[in-house]
Amino acid sequence: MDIWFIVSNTIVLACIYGTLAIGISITWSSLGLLNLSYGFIFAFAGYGAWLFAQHVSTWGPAVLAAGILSGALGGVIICAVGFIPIHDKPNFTIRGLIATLAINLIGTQFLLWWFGPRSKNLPEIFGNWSVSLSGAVFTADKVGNVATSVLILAVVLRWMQSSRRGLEIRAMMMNPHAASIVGIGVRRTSFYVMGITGGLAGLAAVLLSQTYYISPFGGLMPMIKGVSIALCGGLGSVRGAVIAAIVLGFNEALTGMSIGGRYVLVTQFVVIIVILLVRPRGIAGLLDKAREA
Amino acid sequence: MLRQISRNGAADQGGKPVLFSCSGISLDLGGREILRDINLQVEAGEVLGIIGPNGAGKTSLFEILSGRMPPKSGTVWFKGENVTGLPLYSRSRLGIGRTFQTPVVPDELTVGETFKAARQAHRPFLTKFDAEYGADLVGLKISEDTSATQLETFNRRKLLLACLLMRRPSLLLLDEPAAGLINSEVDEIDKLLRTLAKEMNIAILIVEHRIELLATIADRIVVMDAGEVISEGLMDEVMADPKVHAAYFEDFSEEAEG
Amino acid sequence: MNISVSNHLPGTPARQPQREVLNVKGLSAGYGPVRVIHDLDLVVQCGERIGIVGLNGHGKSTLFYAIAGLTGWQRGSIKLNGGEVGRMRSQGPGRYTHEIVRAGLALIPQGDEIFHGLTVEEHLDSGAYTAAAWRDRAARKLRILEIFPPLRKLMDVPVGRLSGGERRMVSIGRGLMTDASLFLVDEPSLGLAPKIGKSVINALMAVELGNAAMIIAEQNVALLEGRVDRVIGMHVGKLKGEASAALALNVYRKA
Amino acid sequence: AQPIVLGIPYCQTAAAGVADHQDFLNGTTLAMEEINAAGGVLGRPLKLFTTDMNVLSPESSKQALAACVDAKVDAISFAFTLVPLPAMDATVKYKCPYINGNAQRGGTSAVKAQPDKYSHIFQFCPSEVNYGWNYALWLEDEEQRGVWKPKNRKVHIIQEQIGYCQTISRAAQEAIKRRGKFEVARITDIQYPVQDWAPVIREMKEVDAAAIMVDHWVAAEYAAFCKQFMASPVRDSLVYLQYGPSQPEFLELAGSAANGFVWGTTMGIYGDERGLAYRQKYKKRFPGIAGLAYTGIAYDQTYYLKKAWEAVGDPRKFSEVCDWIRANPQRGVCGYVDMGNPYQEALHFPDNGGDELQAQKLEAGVAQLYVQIQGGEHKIVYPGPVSETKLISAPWWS
Amino acid sequence: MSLDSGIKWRNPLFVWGGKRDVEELPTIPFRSHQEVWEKTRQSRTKLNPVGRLRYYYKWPSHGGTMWNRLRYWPTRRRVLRMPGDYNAKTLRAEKTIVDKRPIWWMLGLLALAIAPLFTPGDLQNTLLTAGATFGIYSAISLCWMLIMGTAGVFSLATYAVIGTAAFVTALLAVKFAMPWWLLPPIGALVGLVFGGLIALPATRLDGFYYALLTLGLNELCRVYFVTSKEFGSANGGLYGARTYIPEDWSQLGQLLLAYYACFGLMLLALLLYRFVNGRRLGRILRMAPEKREAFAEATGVNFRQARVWVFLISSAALGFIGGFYTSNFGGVAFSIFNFDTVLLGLAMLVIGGVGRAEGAVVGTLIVVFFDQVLNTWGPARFMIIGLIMLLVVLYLRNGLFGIKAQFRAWRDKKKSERRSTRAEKGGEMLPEEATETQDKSVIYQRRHDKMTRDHLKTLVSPEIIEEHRHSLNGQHSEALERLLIYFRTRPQVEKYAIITVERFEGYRIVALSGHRGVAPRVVEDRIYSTPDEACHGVFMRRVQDLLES
Ligand SMILES: Nc1ncnc2c1ncn2[C@@H]1O[C@H](COP(=O)(O)OP(=O)(O)OP(=O)(O)O)[C@@H](O)[C@H]1O
Ligand SMILES: Nc1ncnc2c1ncn2[C@@H]1O[C@H](COP(=O)(O)OP(=O)(O)OP(=O)(O)O)[C@@H](O)[C@H]1O
Ligand SMILES: [Mg+2]
Ligand SMILES: [Mg+2]
Repeated sequence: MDIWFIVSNTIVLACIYGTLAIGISITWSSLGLLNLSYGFIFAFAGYGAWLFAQHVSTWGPAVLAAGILSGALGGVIICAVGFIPIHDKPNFTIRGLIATLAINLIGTQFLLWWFGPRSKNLPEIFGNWSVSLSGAVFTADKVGNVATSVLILAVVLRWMQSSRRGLEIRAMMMNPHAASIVGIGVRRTSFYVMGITGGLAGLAAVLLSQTYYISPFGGLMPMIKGVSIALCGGLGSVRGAVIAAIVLGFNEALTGMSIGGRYVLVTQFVVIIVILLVRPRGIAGLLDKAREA
Repeated sequence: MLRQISRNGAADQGGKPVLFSCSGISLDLGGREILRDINLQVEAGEVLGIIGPNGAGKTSLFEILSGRMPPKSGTVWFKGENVTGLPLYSRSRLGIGRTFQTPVVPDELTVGETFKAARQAHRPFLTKFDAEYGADLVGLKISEDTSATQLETFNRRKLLLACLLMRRPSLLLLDEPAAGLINSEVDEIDKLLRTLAKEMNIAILIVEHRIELLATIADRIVVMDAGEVISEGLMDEVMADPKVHAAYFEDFSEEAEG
Repeated sequence: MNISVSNHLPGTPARQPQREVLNVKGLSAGYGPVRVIHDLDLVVQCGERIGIVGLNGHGKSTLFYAIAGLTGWQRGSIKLNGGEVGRMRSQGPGRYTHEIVRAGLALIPQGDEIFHGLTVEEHLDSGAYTAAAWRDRAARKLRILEIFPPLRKLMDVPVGRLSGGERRMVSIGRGLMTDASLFLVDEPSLGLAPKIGKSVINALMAVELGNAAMIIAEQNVALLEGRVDRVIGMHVGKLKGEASAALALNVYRKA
Repeated sequence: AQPIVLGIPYCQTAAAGVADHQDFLNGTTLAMEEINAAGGVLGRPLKLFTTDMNVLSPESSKQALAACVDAKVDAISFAFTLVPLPAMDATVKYKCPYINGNAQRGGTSAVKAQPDKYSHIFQFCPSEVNYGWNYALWLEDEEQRGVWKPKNRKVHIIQEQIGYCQTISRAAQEAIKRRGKFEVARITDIQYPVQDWAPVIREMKEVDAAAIMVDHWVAAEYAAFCKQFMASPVRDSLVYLQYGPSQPEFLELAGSAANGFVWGTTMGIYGDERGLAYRQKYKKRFPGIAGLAYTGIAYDQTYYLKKAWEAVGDPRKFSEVCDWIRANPQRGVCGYVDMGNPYQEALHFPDNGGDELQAQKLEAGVAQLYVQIQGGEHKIVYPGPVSETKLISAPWWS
Repeated sequence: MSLDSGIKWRNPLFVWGGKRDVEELPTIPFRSHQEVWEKTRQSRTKLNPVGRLRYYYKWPSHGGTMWNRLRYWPTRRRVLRMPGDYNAKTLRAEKTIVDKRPIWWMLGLLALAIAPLFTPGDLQNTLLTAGATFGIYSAISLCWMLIMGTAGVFSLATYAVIGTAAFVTALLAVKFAMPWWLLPPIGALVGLVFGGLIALPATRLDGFYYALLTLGLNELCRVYFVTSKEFGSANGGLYGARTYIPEDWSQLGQLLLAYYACFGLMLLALLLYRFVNGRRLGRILRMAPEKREAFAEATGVNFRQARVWVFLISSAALGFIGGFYTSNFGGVAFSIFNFDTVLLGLAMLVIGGVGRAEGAVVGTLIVVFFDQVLNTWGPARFMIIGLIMLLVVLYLRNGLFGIKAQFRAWRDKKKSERRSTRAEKGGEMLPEEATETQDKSVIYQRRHDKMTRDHLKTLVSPEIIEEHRHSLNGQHSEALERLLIYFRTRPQVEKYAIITVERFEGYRIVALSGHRGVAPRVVEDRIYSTPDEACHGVFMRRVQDLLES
């Protein structure tokens, strides 16, 4: 078996999964919201980018930006509709879950009704070339995915590290109670957070538009994957999410290579279940102080 | 008499048998040492008060004594048996009652249903009269249809106490029973604890920040600080202990220094 | 034995009638079903430094939290700089806290209210909430470092690794980063060795108040003795000694 | 006059099938408008009764048919449901003509097993098994015609796991074995959703078969496959995809990467004059990319019903209408539909020897169409009489 | 009160040559009670009668016990809880139906039972088909509610259990031509096994992690059944099992049979819900919701075991439903494992209100109605379902059936807020307390007491304290005398006493406990050197207490 092939595939998949999961993880850790309307944001951003490409410009980076922006817009809408009214009500976590699910239901049906059932395609953002590395062939979008997601994740993490808004978000992530004491408004910050995570979803939507084409229900699978990885990594831990993304990416690459692609889903869920049974609070559940679920 | 109990928990010659004891309890949480080598013993009808500054590990100790947390090392003895491995519910079945610092009640039940559930918590199931007995004992006079969440602090505490007392436990672990209560309610607790300890011969371990309450009811005081027992004895004795001053009444020690 | 008369007594040269920084009227507050503060009144003039003493669990922290809108519920009026902040009924803790903080409150809480992953420097930055404070945060940090020299070496260390005393310093420093008009300091000496406790108190005393005021809650009365303008006792959610200045608590405390 | 009501359960909200059903509705609408413009049926206007149907869910399918029954429709015509039996059961007492464009032998064998109960159920297309059976035949024909020169005798089958794909794969293996010209070199299992085709393509290269059959069903994933395949193709292989690429979005999604791939459908608009004329008509009414299959099937189904009603004279005489349908085949834009057999299913052309439902000549059955994407457009390349062009070499052929 | 008011008091001891050498000293002016009283009465706040109104209809007690005799067979439980009482004001005997839910249930079930007779002809098929679906799904919701509501575990494996049971039974039915009535029991067996499987992690994982695990399980089942060769037939599902519906019945007859069979299934599920939720197991579980098990644990409840039990019971029931599903539809499709199915199921639970049977039933009714009956509406109906769900979680505390309680809570909160704005400071009862007090005269007593104290507080001044310090006994000024009289009439509980620590050397102040046998409490650390000083200390404490009250 070809180790290099597995490794390279793992990297590609881990990047995809990481992009999917980290938004969910950040949302959870700073807002305590398990955002199940992620699928809707994903599709919404995709359609935003598609509209942009149809009507304005098909220049790759511009489309990417349009996707990120519309994702951020989607996130802000979710925040206004599904987070602000309930964040201080009792049983918030379950409410938030149901509310975002409901938004997801409404939103996807709306998109289906508005844009019709046909999947949409985005222009090739990274061109149409490929490189071959000792047997493994990487298409432009794969290389682009890896490069962009690593880059954007680095930028987001860096921004969270050094700017004032980032400081606020991180502070809220670590201790929301203390955050309010130093004057960080949960509501205001939540808009930033949802905007950013929405933007990450948008980024994922555009990057993955070659695999998960843009369709109203196209966000469901990414959402299930993202939530699984975020939970598996331990809710609230970005580090855990990254580890989980790598583990699951590796699992998928290995399964695809060894026992066949049809078992990918099976092994994936088996791995998730085993991880949860061994570590009931996810991979990083104990590394970081986990918030009560 | 109280001094006569030897430190390792066995019955001393002539003294009453030790009902409940622990030895060498230590605990680590989150990589931090919370408790270090705690030894305690109580006999039937004795009231043992535990005081200590916030974060001294009193509640953590109770978690271990009641079986909600396993200790890193050490053993807990009850009626001569090693109960270290038993979870709270089986200790409760043996006759150890425990109350909590926060006044917990079942959110979804009414008072009546709570009593019913507690009566039927395990075999033998009790009758309505046992529940009434428990409620009378603590003086809980609340309509059965009231939702438990509507109760205020004192009645919340009483509700749990009533549920425990109807099984006639032989040991009670009370974590800050008077926290958040006003003076007259503290007096009521005071009276209740006396009745339980002196008339019903229940051993009571009580954590309390209200020294005045402990001063009147506790037979013996244990002072904890930073996970260790720093002093033990009668109220006056421990109050005189300079270590206690240093840990608990810093102002005194300041005065002593300056 | 003589009644030590505080400077508010009629007959002694009273302070100039001054702006009220804080005016609490009929405040009750609690957590869910628990009512911790009962119908409490408190007036703080600017430039004042007030001590609140009382036993564990009698509601000192809760009073502070209530002012900051962090209790489960609260009723009554709280005026900060003349603006009503208590009216913002807290529907759950912390909903309006940031607005109150922006209205000029600096709360230095009692427990480990820190962001364990942030470094000391970031932590101090996080206290500089207002835009003005953020802009000259460098200067402010220098000022904090003057008050707490030990922090100098620790600027890049995550706060979660610091010892209790250092955490307190960081936490207090964070509170002093803004130009608040009301500082609420909850048990600054708690969990600190007496010596550090003392130096923390000294630091607090060294803050020039100007138009601001400061309330310090302490179990350790000795630390405050004679260094604050007033000492108020707190018992079961009510203030003692505030009712009449002539009966200030130190009448009884002081032997 | 009182309108004649045609019940169209069509999928509007589910995660699958919405695009096909939209095509179907468009085709029916076009037919209805034409008929009404020409004076209706028996002097009565034709009206559509539409209702939502989730093609994946038995409850919903049943419900949609029940709604049609309640609306007292004169016939039911729709594209497909993935759970045919509950849907059929909902109408067995009402027994109005029930014509669907399902391509599933599962449904028609139930008709054969219980002819009385399901006497009103007609399947307008040949069943999916023909994809498999015909595949071997087609390979041989293409080899004979000479554009494609197989480098070896190997066939590599990539199969998805749902029943539909499994049936096709099984039929293909059987036919290849029976005809003996090629051999199945490997069968690779995949599972929807396919995140990454790289391992599959890698395996294709490893096998290096002359013919590759990708037996899947999702247009979007086919498009992704085409892109990845183009990045590192298996030289000189003839790559056949299942029905999925017929969906209009496929061309949009795959773009130029789709050129050279071949796909098939058991029923679609022919490339002959009549078919092309219909395509023109359809394009005028519904601009944009037109689907190749259900747009025509729907049109033919409606006209078939119209003829039946006119012949019988009263649409409410359900059994007579059904009898007429059984007895009278129709040649439409998608071929010659003859459902007068126990399965009540259209005959398949060419004869691949799989079962008794095979037509010997073109004008006796529905030709299975093989379509190659040439220059960004679907071109029918097989079978000869109805094809538009010939197979041309794919970009990855030398 | 200023000292310059010119009012003086005459020292009565002056003539005997007491310590004082002045005959007259300035004193505070006398202030009449009346004045204070009037001022208090001037308060503009509206005073309502204290206490909460009861919103129950009072039935006159007719003396008979007719309704009381009705009992649920075979229990000794009465059908309606109707405690009788005497009206405190009118002293008339009256009784109240405390819990009217049985009446509503009976009416609702009756309506469902006769509903088929009233379906309009042109919706008969639609409504009856949807009715059967409703019956099955409400049974499912009820069993799911046992886990979500009663046990409080967020499990998403419900449809996995049903689907597995349905597929297994369908396979057996197709392979071995089993009669339809064997399918539900077999399904129950399958469900039991499955229940055991998902119960074990439930004792270890919590919250969303368990939800994820069960969702993963659901996906695993979907993948398995979709791909497995036995189950993955070409029909999009496994069909061909025999159903209980005779082939030769008329359409209406078949539909009615299916409707009533599913209705019966729902009744069974209701019975099960009642027997689990309303009896020991349910009470224990509701006592120990996830993460708040402390109370139950302390009273000796083994909640882990209880959770395993409820999983086993409800999974067996779900398996039964799965078997029934097969024999109703003649098979089962893979869509049962779809995320949409789970989502709609969740909507059914949430809309009605988690933790109550009526919530499950009505929530299911609403969702099934929109999903199945209004299917000509297209996508709009899902948007409506989503919108209802959203509004419910945004604005309702616990679904539609929580509205009543929520409204009452809101009304009570508003009331007590209004009360708290007019609760004057001091010893008057806290508003919450006042509403709970049975003996309303206590409230007025306290009000009076408070007014007295308000008045007395105005009398306290440094001069009076000084006066008391100088002369503990003897005649005092009017003001001081009033204070002392008030102090003397206080009850025992609040009284202070002086104890001698050391004769002639040290005295301490203690507080009497007011309970026989309960020792006095030491209230301060100070030791006074003379009894007089101690006396004054007591006085000071009382003054302070007064000022703080
Ligand atoms: N899970 C945990 N992880 C890390 N530290 C913990 C954990 N639980 C408790 N602690 C720490 O253990 C110490 C002792 O806590 P404990 O609750 O026993 O104190 P306590 O004596 O009961 O205080 P109080 O009087 O405030 O109730 C505290 O410093 C607390 O921060
Ligand atoms: N979050 C909370 N939820 C419920 N009750 C609380 C909460 N915080 C505090 N309390 C209760 O409120 C009462 C007053 O607590 P508070 O912390 O204000 O007292 P304190 O005077 O600051 O005491 P300490 O000297 O220990 O700091 C205590 O009885 C405590 O149990
Ligand atoms: Mg504690
Ligand atoms: Mg405090």
